[in-house]
Amino acid sequence: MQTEEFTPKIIAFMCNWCAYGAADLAGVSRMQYPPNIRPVRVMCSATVSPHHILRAFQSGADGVLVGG
Amino acid sequence: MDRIDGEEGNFEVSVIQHPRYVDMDKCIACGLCAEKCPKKVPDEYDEGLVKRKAVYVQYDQAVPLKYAIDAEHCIYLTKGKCRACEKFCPADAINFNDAAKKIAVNVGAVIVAPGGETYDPGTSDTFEYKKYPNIVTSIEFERILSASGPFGGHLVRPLDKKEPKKIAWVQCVGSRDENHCGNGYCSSVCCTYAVKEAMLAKEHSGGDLDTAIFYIDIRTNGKDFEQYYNRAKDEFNVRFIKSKIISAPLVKETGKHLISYVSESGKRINEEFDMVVLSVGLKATKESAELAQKIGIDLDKYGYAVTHSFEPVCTSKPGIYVCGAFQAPKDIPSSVIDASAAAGMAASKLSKARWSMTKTKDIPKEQDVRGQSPRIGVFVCCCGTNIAGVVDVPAVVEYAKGLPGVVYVEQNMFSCSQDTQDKIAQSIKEQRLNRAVVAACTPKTHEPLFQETLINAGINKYLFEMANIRNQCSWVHKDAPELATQKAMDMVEMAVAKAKLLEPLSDPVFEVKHAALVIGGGVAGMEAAKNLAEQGFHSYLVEKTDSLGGQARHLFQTWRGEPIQKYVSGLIETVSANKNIDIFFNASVKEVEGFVGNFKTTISHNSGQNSGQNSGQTEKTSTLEHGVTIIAAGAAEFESKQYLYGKDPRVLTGLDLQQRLTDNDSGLTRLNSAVFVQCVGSRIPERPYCSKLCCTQSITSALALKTRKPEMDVFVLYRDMRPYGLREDVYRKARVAGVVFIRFNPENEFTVETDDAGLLCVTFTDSVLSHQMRINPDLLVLASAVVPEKENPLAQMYKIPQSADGFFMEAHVKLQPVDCATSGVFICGLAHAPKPVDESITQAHAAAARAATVLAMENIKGEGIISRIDPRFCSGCLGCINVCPYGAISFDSEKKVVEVNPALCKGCGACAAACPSEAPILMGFTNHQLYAQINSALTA
Amino acid sequence: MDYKFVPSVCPYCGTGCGVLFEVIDGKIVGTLPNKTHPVNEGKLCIKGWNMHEYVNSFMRLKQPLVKTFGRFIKTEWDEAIQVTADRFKKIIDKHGPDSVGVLVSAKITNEENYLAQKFARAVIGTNNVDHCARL
Amino acid sequence: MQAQVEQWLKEGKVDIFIGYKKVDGHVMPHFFTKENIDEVKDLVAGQAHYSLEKVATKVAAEHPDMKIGILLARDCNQQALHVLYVWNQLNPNQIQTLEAFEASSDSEQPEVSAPYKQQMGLGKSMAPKDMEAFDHAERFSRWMYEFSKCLKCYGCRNICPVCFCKECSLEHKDLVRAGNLPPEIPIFHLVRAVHMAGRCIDCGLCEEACPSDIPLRLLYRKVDEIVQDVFDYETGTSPDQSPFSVLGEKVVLEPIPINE
Repeated sequence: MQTEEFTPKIIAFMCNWCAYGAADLAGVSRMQYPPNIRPVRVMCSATVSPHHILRAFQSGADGVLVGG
Repeated sequence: MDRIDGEEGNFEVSVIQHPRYVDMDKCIACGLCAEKCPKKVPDEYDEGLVKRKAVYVQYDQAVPLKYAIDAEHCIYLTKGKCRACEKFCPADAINFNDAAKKIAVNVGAVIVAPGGETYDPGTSDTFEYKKYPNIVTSIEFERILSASGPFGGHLVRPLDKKEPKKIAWVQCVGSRDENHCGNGYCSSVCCTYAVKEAMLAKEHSGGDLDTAIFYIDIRTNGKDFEQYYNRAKDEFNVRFIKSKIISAPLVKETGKHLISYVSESGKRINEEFDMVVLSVGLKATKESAELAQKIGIDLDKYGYAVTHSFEPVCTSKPGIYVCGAFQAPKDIPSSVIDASAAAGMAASKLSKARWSMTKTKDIPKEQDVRGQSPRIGVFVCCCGTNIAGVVDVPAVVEYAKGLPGVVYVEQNMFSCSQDTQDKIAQSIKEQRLNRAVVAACTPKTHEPLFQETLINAGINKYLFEMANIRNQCSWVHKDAPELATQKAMDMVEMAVAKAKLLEPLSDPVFEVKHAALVIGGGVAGMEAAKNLAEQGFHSYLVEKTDSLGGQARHLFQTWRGEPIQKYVSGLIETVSANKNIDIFFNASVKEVEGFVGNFKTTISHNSGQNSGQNSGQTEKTSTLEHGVTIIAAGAAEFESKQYLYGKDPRVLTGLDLQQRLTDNDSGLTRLNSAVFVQCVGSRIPERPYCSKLCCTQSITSALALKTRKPEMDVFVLYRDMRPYGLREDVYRKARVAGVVFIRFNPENEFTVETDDAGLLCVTFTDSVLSHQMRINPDLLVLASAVVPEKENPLAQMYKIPQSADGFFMEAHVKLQPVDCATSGVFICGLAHAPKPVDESITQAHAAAARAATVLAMENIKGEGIISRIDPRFCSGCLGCINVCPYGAISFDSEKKVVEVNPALCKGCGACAAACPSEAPILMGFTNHQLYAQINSALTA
Repeated sequence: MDYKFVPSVCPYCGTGCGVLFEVIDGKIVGTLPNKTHPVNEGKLCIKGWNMHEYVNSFMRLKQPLVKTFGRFIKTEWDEAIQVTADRFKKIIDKHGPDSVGVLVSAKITNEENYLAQKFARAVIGTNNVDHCARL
Repeated sequence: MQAQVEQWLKEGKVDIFIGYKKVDGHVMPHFFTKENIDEVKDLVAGQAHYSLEKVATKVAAEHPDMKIGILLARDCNQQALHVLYVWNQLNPNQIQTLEAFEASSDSEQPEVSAPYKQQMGLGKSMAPKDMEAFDHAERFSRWMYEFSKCLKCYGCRNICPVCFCKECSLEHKDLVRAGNLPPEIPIFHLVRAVHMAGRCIDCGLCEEACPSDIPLRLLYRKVDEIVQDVFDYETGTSPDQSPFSVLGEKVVLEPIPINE
């Protein structure tokens, strides 16, 4: 059996007012990071409920990041 | 600024706009120009620690994010050839023909805010800062700590990029120093920033870093700064060493620097540090001096704009106002307060011109798309090469075509350019699109622009979604174009999945009641009401006692020597006579309902309006309708139960003495000696804050005593003398006049007794000599704390939190220092934090200016992105009410369900997360939409 | 006031789980498993848990219907049985008894089920009998 | 006990008393009222395993002014009432409680687990700390095994004394899709576990009702323990605060690396 390198699929919930802006700034600063993250913009990290996190895992995510 | 003519109400100002050589409309900030520019220049933003190019943006967060060419260094502009940037610019934005433009404006008022600069320790280089890279200024150190700084936030010494183990901060470099630089003032900000830098450095280094701050006095007198200082001392083990340091010679072999100082126990100690940070002070700039000359305003001996304590933002020339570090050295919150105050002062003179230059825009009628099946248009942006250079844009376009609901896909070179905007609007109309997705940069900067395009195309602006394939894709995954393309496809798919479920939203509109309620009839409350009255707004001024004036009625002089009583009585007269101000005496707030623009406050008061004298009149309740509330509820002076206060007539508080000075009490000249004790009730465990104003007040009182009777012995016992900013001058004056300042150790015994002869007997330990000392003064003055009302019922009623000390909390300590978390409620004066009278006045004007931003509007437009409760699903468990930070949710006990007040909801969605039944729906970010996004992110 | 708990047996399948109906104001508002019932020992399946729903369902048939010209018309039991018997007779006469099948529901009792299979074999004359609990 | 209830009903202190009565050999919940006051002599406590509190919420929903008496036969009854007060589902002024003589719970007695279960799944008697003996992969596979047995009967929810939502997330089609059996593992049980945090009073009714013997108490004990650690909130001990009103000083959830 061949083993492939494990690249986790990550869903990132990011607060519009901080983490999302920070991710933008990382872009402006041309910081480089692996492309296996899928950002979901939310208005506040408080709106991220356990349901969203469970749904993400259920849909096949390997990791969930909540930035806020 | 070229020149200024005219007078208050009618200035002709001529401004020169220097050429930028980059067309702001065309530049897309892709950075290609800077990449290709061959000229390297030391980066001013990073304090020269790294290089930038001759074409550059000043810093990453710059707004607008557009490049500019530095004409001084550009090879083409200096030597006549190169033009590399022009060749490579994909947007054709470089314009070497750009020339200086003269712009003439006609204005009624001018606000000068040129700021200041930090002192350059290289000018009189006792520290040999220029020579040694490991001696840095505090600003350089800030950049070293910053994640976007020269070392990526990694704390290393500039010399060898090794992690330092010991760092020393040297305070008062370029401040409180008349010898080297003539800056006799205190720069106000350096103590707190040094504390912050030491704590941050410790956090960055992971704990084993030794930090020492060498200081003369620690002046952490801003709001909550003292507690911050305590944390640094007690939790972070930052060492604070009282010692004036004048040099830090290099120890040759190690690259370390030697600092020698005298310890508390009187020993000389030599200590080596890996890095020395010079806490450089602030100063006025040469440019601001030139500006002042052109404008014709007076400067003081340090180059700061001359102002008056009772009109702290007015310059010597009517109609010209000043704010920020050009008025005096100051920190961010003070500058922001100043700025609002200057705007408020200017607005009070220009109220007639309000709305006179506004234009209205024609908006096409919005189509109703509800019930239609989604017809989504996807517009994929290349952003020149910014996106297309990494992401395979045509592949993304093809992919988008196959997504469910998508009926139209377009590829654009620059989606944000005006012609593309028109094209998008055209496509929306032609293709009868009812949802739009733009895959480009970030919604943080560009969502409003594209929403405008939707409005112009006649569809609701909330039927729009962005896929951030630049900032969060192409720019950060340069080395993995295939995976970046895959990510861009996923992001577009996510946006489409959400767009499919978007519904049109409307921004709620609320009418505004054009009146303000000002709570507190002290200086802050009166100034705020007066400013609003001058702006043409009605105020209800609510005072709990039977007369106006508050604490200021006891005050004698400002530190500048201006008589306070004359000012206060003048202000009372003006306010009482103003028809725009209704005053209620013996009044208290009973009940509050409503929200910004529409408050309804019930107060009880005595029936005689505008006449405090007849307090025998019957009590009445009135309900006032108002659009904003300004809280200026003040604070009281601490009444000590110790030190014979109230038991011996020779023991007074700071205010008691000020009152006697005001009354010109002849008894004062009969005294032979006086002792002032600082920090009575402040900076102690139960009241950890610094009361800020008492040091300066004691100095002015001491000086007043000395002036009346020069042979009087006057002692001030202090822990740290804190006459910050320009007040340092009066401190120096007091010492010259012979006032004796003694630093005492508060941890050792401090007692006040009467001895057998009936003499007052003050015993304390001198912290320099470590000796117990005793004075028998004729007068003992307790510089007592400023104490706010804890658990003030206003906090509950207006839903504004109080700090542990009882001061009302602002929405943001630095950026919104007069706004409260509850919209439409503003705060000023002592209720916010201890502060002297000039700062209370400034904050009052700032609060009035902020309040006027609401009052000036016919109605307020709310946000469409707010929470709604589906009553069918609500079980009435009240969980959401507990988690709502804005108090926007209430329980309808009839229907047994909760409701959201759209005026108070800020759309954070905390309720939606807390509800087990998912009854709250955050419009524009519904669970349904988020689940769709999550699913589509992971299906590929 | 009519509040009571009514013990009963689940009618769905042949297991015979013990249930309790919660009756408030004369209406069944909930079903609970009988904790001490020897068959189910306090457990139920999803159908059992939701029995009260069909009792109160607006879709529940409370009267016999006869299909005439493609439409169901409300009728009385006598007529309904008469019509059914006539049609069965016609079909059996024409196609024989094996052209009829009997499907029996778990919602009726064991005894009724017994009668139903007796009816199929003895009256109609076919072995085409089946039941949803024939697991 | 009987005398007290009789007196309450006569005096009008309660309009209705919810207790137990033996019918055909089964102890089952029963409503005692003034009209049928002679039945009060049949009032029993015994080994009663029904949620009278949940019954009370249904009565209260129909009659918000009715004074309701409840028999507290197990210690978790009072805790369940607290939770329902906290979440505004019952009005404490409306409720009178009467403690039965045997206050202690007999549901605490664990049932014997078969060796097969011990090996493959989670023994019913296990405490959260026992689980920590296993590594993460082991715990994960054991839980997935347990969840895979779910018949989606909703019995755990239906019987739960503190489940009161009008609209249940477990029927939310974006979270738990209709039709799938077993429900998509593990979302059904984890959604429910999340909702039990700060609500579960460990009465054990869910586990009793589960036809698949999923060790639900263990799951909910764990989430309640987290709530207690982080917020210092003990579920069911006080009628006047919800975990949402308890703000921790600083919440630090230690990240745990996934075992290879």
